[in-house]
Amino acid sequence: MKTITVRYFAMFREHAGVGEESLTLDVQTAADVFAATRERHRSSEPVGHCKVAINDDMADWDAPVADGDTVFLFPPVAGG
Amino acid sequence: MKTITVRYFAMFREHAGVGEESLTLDVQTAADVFAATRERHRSSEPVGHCKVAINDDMADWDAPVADGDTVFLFPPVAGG
Amino acid sequence: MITMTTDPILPDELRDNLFDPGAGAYCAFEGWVRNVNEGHAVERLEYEAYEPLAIKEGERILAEARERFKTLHAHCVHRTGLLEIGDCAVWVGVSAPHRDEAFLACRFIIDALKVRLPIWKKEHYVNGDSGWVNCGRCAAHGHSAA
Amino acid sequence: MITMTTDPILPDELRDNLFDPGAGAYCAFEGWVRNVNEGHAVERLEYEAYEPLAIKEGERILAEARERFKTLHAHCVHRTGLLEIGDCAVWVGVSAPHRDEAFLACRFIIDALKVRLPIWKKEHYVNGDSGWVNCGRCAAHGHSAA
Repeated sequence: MKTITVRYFAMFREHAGVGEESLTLDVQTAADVFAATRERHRSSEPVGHCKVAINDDMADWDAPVADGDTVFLFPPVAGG
Repeated sequence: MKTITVRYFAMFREHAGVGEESLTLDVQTAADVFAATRERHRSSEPVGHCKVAINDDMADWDAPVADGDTVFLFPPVAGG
Repeated sequence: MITMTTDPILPDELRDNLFDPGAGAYCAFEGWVRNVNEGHAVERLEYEAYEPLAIKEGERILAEARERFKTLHAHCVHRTGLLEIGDCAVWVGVSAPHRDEAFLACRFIIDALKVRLPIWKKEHYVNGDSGWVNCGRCAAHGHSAA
Repeated sequence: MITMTTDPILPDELRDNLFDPGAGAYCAFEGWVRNVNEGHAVERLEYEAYEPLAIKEGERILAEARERFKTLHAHCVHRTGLLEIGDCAVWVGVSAPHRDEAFLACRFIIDALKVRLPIWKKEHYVNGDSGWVNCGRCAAHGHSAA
């Protein structure tokens, strides 16, 4: 089990009701964090439509997460 | 013979030494006016690189000119 | 340089920063809040951004544009917070020796910004509904327009 | 609307004229006087225009752009007379519902203006020479750079 700080944005934040929480999760990759928190962010988007960052760097969904990492879950973006 | 007011622009005007002059010419078309005034505007450009207007409307080089017309001779343009 | 701001965007000052004696061309793009989107009458927009990463990724996009199109200067400002109809949401400006590069770089930048920056847009509709743009399948939501 | 002017071009005021509640995109192009052209160090530029026909042909170009790209507003200002390095020689602004049309229309307009308007540009070089741009074969001239 790893302690992961999860940060939610936009729709995900509204669904989770919080912008950030610390969770103890049995996860190996960023995609695992997305799946493990699905009940919180309530997204049915395929991960491919969303983006993820680990510790302030954009990351691939199969990037490994370590104990103490912060994982940023981004719903589909719409800048501009 | 027709009386044609010929107007020169940019390089043509500099060469002719005047912006406008009234000439009595034996001409049928705008291209004839260009050729008949070649010694004045001293251009070796093919007419295809230049433009012409008759009485304030852009015209084709083979457009007919009438007695009393004003013919505008435009060297290659460079707006913008 | 990319900047995020909650203040109104003032294009004239931004433009002057791109002056360069070797620049023969300047191209600018602005995204304005318009009164309708996909058939819904829009009242206002709300932009949310994760700024540290938006800036990091934005700088990367600008550097890619400069290298690819040999521009002289390329800047961008993106607004966040609540915006009204007619407000400028994003400004992109590019100066370059010739117009080809200026147009191509400006277009490249705005296209990349829209899909790569962690920025989200919530539309508030005249009928009282609201919805996150591009998030049609982010699961059911009480006031989603999806 | 196209305007010819000997006064400095002020893009901000011009931009505001293109506002439209249905506009989501604004694209602007400016041609600036740069300090070098085809290897020659330029000191200043002189633009000559035949205004009645430049305006007539310019309005035709703007109308073509509006019809072809479904833009909301498209304006242009071209400067004449003596210009210094960094001066804005031409400004084109377009507002449209989406960015595709805004970019395409703006590009179409500046490309057409450059080849269709009766406007001529004389470059004055740092070495004292001068020459009419695009007029390499307009016959020998004492100070031609051709």
